[in-house]
Amino acid sequence: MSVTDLEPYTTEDGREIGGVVMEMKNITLRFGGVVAIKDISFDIRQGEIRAIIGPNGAGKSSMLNVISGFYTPSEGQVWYQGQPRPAMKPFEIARQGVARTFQNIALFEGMSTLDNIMTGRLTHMKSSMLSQGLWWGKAQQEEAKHREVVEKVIDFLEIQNIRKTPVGRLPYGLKKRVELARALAAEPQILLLDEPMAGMNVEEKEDMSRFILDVNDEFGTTIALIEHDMGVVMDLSDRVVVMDYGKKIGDGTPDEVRNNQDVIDAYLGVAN
Amino acid sequence: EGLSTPNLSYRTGPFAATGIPLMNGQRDYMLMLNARDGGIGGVPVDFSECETGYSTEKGVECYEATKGDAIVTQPWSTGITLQVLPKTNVDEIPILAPGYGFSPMADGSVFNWAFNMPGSYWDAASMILNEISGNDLSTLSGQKIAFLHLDHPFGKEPLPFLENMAEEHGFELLPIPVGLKEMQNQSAQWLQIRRERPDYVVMWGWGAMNAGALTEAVKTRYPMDQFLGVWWSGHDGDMEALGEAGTGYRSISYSAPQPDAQVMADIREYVFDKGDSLATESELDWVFYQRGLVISAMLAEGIKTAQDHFGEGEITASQLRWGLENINLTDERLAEMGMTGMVAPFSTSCSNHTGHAGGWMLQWNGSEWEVASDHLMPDSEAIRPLEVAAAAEYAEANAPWPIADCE
Amino acid sequence: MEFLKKLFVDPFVEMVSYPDFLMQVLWEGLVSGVLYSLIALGFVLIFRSSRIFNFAQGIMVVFAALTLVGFHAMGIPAWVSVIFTLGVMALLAITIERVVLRPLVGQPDIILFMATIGITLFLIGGGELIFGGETKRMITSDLGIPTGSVDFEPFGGLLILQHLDITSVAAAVVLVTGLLIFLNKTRMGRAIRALGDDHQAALSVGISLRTVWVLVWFIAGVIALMTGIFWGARAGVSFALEVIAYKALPVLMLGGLESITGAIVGGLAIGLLEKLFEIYWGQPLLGGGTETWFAFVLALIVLLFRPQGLFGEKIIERV
Amino acid sequence: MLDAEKTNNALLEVNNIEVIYNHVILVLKGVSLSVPKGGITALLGGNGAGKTTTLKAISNLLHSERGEVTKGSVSYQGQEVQELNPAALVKRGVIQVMEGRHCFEHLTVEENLLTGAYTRRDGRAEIERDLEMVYTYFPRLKERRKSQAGYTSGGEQQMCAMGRALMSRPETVLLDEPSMGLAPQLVEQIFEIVKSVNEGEGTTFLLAEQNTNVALKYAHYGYILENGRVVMDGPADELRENPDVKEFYLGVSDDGRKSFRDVRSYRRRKRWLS
Amino acid sequence: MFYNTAGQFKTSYTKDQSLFPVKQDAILLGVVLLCAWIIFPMTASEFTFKTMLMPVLCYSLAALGLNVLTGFAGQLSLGTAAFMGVGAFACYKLITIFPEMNIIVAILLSGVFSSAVGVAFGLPSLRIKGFYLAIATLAAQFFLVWLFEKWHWLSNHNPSGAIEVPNIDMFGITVAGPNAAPVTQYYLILAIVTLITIVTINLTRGNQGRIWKATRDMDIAAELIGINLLKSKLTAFAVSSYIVGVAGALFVFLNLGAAEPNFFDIPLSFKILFIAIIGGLGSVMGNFMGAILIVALPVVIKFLPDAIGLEINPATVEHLNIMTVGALIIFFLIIEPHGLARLWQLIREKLIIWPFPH
Ligand SMILES: Nc1ncnc2c1ncn2[C@@H]1O[C@H](COP(=O)(O)OP(=O)(O)OP(=O)(O)O)[C@@H](O)[C@H]1O
Ligand SMILES: Nc1ncnc2c1ncn2[C@@H]1O[C@H](COP(=O)(O)OP(=O)(O)OP(=O)(O)O)[C@@H](O)[C@H]1O
Ligand SMILES: [Mg+2]
Ligand SMILES: [Mg+2]
Repeated sequence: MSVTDLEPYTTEDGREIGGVVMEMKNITLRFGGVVAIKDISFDIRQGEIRAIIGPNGAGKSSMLNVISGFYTPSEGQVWYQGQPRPAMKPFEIARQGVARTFQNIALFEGMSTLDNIMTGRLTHMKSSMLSQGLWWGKAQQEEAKHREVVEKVIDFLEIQNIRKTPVGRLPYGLKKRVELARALAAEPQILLLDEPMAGMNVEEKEDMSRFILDVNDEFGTTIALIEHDMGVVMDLSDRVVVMDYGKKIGDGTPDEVRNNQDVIDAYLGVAN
Repeated sequence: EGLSTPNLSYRTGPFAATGIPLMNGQRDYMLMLNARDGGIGGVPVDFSECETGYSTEKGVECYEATKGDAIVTQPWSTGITLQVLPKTNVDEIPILAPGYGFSPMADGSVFNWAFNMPGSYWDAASMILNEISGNDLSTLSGQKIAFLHLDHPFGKEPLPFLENMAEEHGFELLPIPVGLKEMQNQSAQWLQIRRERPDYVVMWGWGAMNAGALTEAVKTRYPMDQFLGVWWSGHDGDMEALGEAGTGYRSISYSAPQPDAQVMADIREYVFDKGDSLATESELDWVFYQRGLVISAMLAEGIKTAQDHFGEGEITASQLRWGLENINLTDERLAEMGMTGMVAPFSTSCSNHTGHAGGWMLQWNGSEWEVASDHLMPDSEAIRPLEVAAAAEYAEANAPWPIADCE
Repeated sequence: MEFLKKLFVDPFVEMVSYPDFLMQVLWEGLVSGVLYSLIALGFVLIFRSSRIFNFAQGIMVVFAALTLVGFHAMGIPAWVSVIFTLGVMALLAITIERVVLRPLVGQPDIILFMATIGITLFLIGGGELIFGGETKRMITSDLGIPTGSVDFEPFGGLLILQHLDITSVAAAVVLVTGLLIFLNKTRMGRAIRALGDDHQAALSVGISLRTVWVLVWFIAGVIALMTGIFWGARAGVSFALEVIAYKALPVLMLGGLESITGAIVGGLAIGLLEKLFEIYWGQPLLGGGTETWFAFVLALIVLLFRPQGLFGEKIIERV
Repeated sequence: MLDAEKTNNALLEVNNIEVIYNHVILVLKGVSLSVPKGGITALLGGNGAGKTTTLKAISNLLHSERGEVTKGSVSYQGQEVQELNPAALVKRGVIQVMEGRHCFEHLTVEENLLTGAYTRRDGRAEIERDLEMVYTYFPRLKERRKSQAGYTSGGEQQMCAMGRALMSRPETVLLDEPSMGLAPQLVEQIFEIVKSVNEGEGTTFLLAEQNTNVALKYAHYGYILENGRVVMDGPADELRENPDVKEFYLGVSDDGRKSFRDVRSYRRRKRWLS
Repeated sequence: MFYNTAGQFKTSYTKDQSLFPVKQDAILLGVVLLCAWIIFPMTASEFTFKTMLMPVLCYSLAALGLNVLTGFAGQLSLGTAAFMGVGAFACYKLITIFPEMNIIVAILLSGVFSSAVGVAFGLPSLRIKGFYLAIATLAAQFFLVWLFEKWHWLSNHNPSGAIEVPNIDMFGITVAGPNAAPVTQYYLILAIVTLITIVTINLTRGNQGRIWKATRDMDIAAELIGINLLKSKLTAFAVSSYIVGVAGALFVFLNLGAAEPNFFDIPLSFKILFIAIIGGLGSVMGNFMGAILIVALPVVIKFLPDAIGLEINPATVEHLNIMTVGALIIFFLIIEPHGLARLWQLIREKLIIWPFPH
């Protein structure tokens, strides 16, 4: 199989990989003098786990920010579901089914775990302010209905016992998990994960891997993932993009990337 | 336990500087009566203060807190007066606002419970106009008078009257408001004065505004003898800070300091020398301190009138109302009180709650105030119709409003 | 049409016709601007070192001035009183650090802001209790500050410059220069800026919050004293002075909360523009009194284009 | 080697401390550590085990998080230090690199580094020299020295925080999760730096780490924390060989490293305590 | 062990989401409501009504409004008083233009005006943040008070510039103006405050509340998970100014009876901010506790020396009072920066685990 071959296929462990859902076309991103991303193109296919790796400061997070609309590329365009995506506010992009987690945890510290995850549902909630104010009819039903979805996510991520804890008090690793839960609660088409396993020990990484795989498997969610743990990246992802100094230096299956000399020089080092 | 005459004082806040000597004067007079005569008509006066800081909200607190057994309320701010005014009708308690408050309160048939003797703001404005025109308002025609005032109910109070006069006598009135936050930085106002070159500047200032205006006037080189103020703009403290530079500035006053009056000797003997006063030695001769004495003296006179009429010592609020409405402060009576020349004689009646005693022009001579005019009187003919009209309007807006029949 | 003419033509005609008056307006604006800047400087310094929006700066001005006058009234020579007052301001700084700031390290901005309002109330109450509410005269001549004025007659008109105002402008220039050198050229200056970014991290590298804060609040006290002397000389010393603190707020916003330059440029700009606006537009067209809000609206408009003010640090937004 | 000296040559000693946040949340339930001079000691443990809290308790930074040490004591060079303020501790040579970088956003990278030298009094030249040293350790920082730290990438910020701590010429460094968010070769690099600073300058390190693999590779001695208690400790190489540690912290089972893909086929829960 | 939550299980999400999942809380609230609705009105004197009960309620409501904006949506506002002013002046105009209008309707309607003004001044909030945003609200504060002062139409050309409340009847009972009985006014205020409080609680615990809180806690993240920030902030401004406007109208019409433009100046804004912060940002009940502390306590302190026959110069009492309020603010911020509401929660948590220390 090669990267340019876009026919749908089934992976060894039986997951369906479809056509391209999102494509970056010649993305360049500048901040004043700093060029964070230089003319990068790659695609993400339906149902796959796509990893983005590269040394620190390579521009990975910036790329994720471009995808989720927080940064507008200086040049180039993002294509989504076969269409060039017009200039949009980040919240509109989120409503199109793109959910994400953040490198430096961005939870709503003043709320409980449950409420944080409930915010993930808000793109699906429709009751008017008036009915919410009266807590009557639709608002109340809706609240209960979405609570059910959220509880499923909570069960799935095994965080039942911290449901009502203010997230500010949670340890780092659990915060990451809550953040994932919030993104999952949105039932996204594409899930963007920025270093979901940073600051975790092996056991926790295993848990997190399991969640990612299950999400991808059970809901067919497409996942783009930034991670520095090569073990995780190589084991989980279907394809890997490698960035260095804002440029793309490699793209392919884990094996292809692992053996790419540029990648070894710039990032992996001899150890791997 | 005596005659409860609470005072809603302000010894704090941005207007404390001008408030304190007045409050001290009021307080000392009552203390003196208690010490010298055992009170009024043998009944001691229970003079208490409730601090408002010139805030209307706290004013209401104080009013509510003190009204219980009080026979009078002294709100001490035009804002508080406006707020309390309609309530006194219901609570049946006389409101005493000597020389402040709402000028139409003069119309006692509408404002049954309110008294603002010996003169209202409209009286003050009228006297100032009389003084600068040499008692012939037609000479003002074509002249320009700037009205520099605090942007607050107090400062705006004389506006209707002045506007009326301007129209009638053909002078140009230029109102210049000074916001509460600009009291100390009036350079914009004085630049305007410099630009407009008015023939006179009339000031309705209070607290820190007075000093600010006088300082700016000096800086702008505005001729001091064309600069006049209301009776609250003649504070010794402000003028002393200015010294020589303030020479020529005039302030209308319904009271005149008489350091040698008998009452002053009594104050010293019964209060000050005993260390019961909150005032300082030099303060005793100040215009404001002595005006404080006059204010309490008027109240005491009202009480006494009521006591004599009803034959009771411990009078009630409504009895005091009658007393305040029937004051007849003659020269003889003033002499008896040892206050000759401190206030002009006047009398009140059912329809006249102001008394319209008139006053004097005080002029700063560089180190102290001097009486610089004969006794002045307001132009009652011009004022009365305005009072009646404004009072009627007020009654209508606040219907149902009781109107007394004064005939 | 008529209105447009009043708006766009008449003011300028007037400016040109009476240039001496215009110059007087500009000078008055400049002088108030300098005083606004001084108060704003006190704010900026504290904000930089602690992200505390110190509302108490205004009352510190009053407090410093009252203390000075108070000492003098006790018969202490003017310059000795100044030194004593500085001592009191140092004591105040130490107390505030010990009692208020230390227990509140690391709390959200708004909490600290509130705490400074608490300090303000405490100082108002305490100050009136000690000094009484009467207006006091600033001991201008005892301090050797010249009074009187110089007159010019440009274009056949009249321009009056008060000696006092000239002195205050000069003193402000000296003070600001000193401050700029202190902040930019010294180790302490860097520590002050670091503290503003992250208390915890600053602690972890050994910057002593206590020392820095006491120092900074003391400097703010010195600035307050200077402001108090000059402003008090204009209008007397009383608690009514406190409201000038509000004037510093738009200055800060306009200039940027953490910039010394901003405080100065903002102060001067607001001083000049609000005076011009009031005299040439506000009084003829709007009934006057526009100075209460003009500065705020001006700052608001500028912020719409530069959300961090003219010279403020760019707000870093990253995820 | 070092482990034999451990008891009699402890530089930093933590005796049975208990930490409570917000007056109600008990986090450390009696933690004791002993950090030998000149060694690298690792503090291992899962999320929320209390590693960060332990480090903050040592450097007295708990206060501003509304936490307090309610029991036990911390002594450095034989003297109790709980009452010292953080600055005084830095002067004594204990500096902490906080979890989550905490760079001064609005200062440039170089200014950040210079703040590290705040407590030093040995003159500009020495500081310049150390600055160069930091730049040789982290060349990436040199490239970005003039940009505001807030705009540098996560890894760059981590380097900056490390470099800043080194600038104080510390005797003891408390390192909280230095590897978090770093690219693999950088992780190695940072630990290499730790090692060479340790060996070269004799600096003592106490590091809290999730990346057990690397941590045990470089540390001399390790403590494993769970749920606010020390559940195991020992020399690093012994810990490395412990089967439980292998399974739960190193991710290797008897049949070698297992793939992260396989984890979902089974669920495990085993704890020494809890 | 009376505060024991053990054994109180919920069997449905709806129940879990109900207002008082813990039984003891519901009982406590019941007691508070009983006091407010029955015990106080039966025992209070006119003084207590006029200077404590009614102001506390009005201030609580204003603080609640501010809390929606600052505590829930995270937008610092220093212009609360001006929005109260808009409410009060709007109500005055409504009442004088349509004398037939029911006063309750007028009060509730006047909130709509302040809401609109609030939204206008809220517009910059999308670009301007934190303390810088405070400038927008300060601009509102100073500009609006100036406008009240200059636009004489607002006060029906009253020479003093003040608005004065006429006697107003409702169903034959005088409810506003000098002739109204304090009890009647108290009940009216209480009813409106209770109603608005309930609606606000509902709003803030549901989806809208989460949107606001997300905006407050981290607006960038909020936008990235799909929140329309502009809409979120503007709804917060709208709801907040509505409540504040109603509070202003209530305060002036049913309690004060008259107000001059300067009443709505910045000290009032600060007072309300104190209440919201001391009570607890992001809490509904905190506003009431804060108001008791900031509004009622000073009144008590002020009249206490007199009541117990202590002769102290009233000016001194006032100075001490100001100092006390300042010190109290600092004190409460130090013991619990998140306010009385959080303090209460902590006590509750301690009670739950009582008698064990943790
Ligand atoms: N808003 C911004 N303004 C200026 N420069 C920026 C901005 N955002 C990112 N950069 C710069 O772009 C470069 C890439 O940053 P980015 O955060 O994308 O790196 P990364 O690949 O995610 O690194 P890491 O693995 O360390 O997180 C960095 O050098 C950073 O300084
Ligand atoms: N400020 C705080 N307030 C309340 N609880 C806290 C606070 N900080 C930490 N905790 C709690 O203390 C426990 C230990 O946290 P700590 O951060 O020390 O763990 P850690 O071992 O460093 O975890 P990680 O590896 O995730 O960083 C956690 O359960 C956390 O919930
Ligand atoms: Mg990144
Ligand atoms: Mg940690």
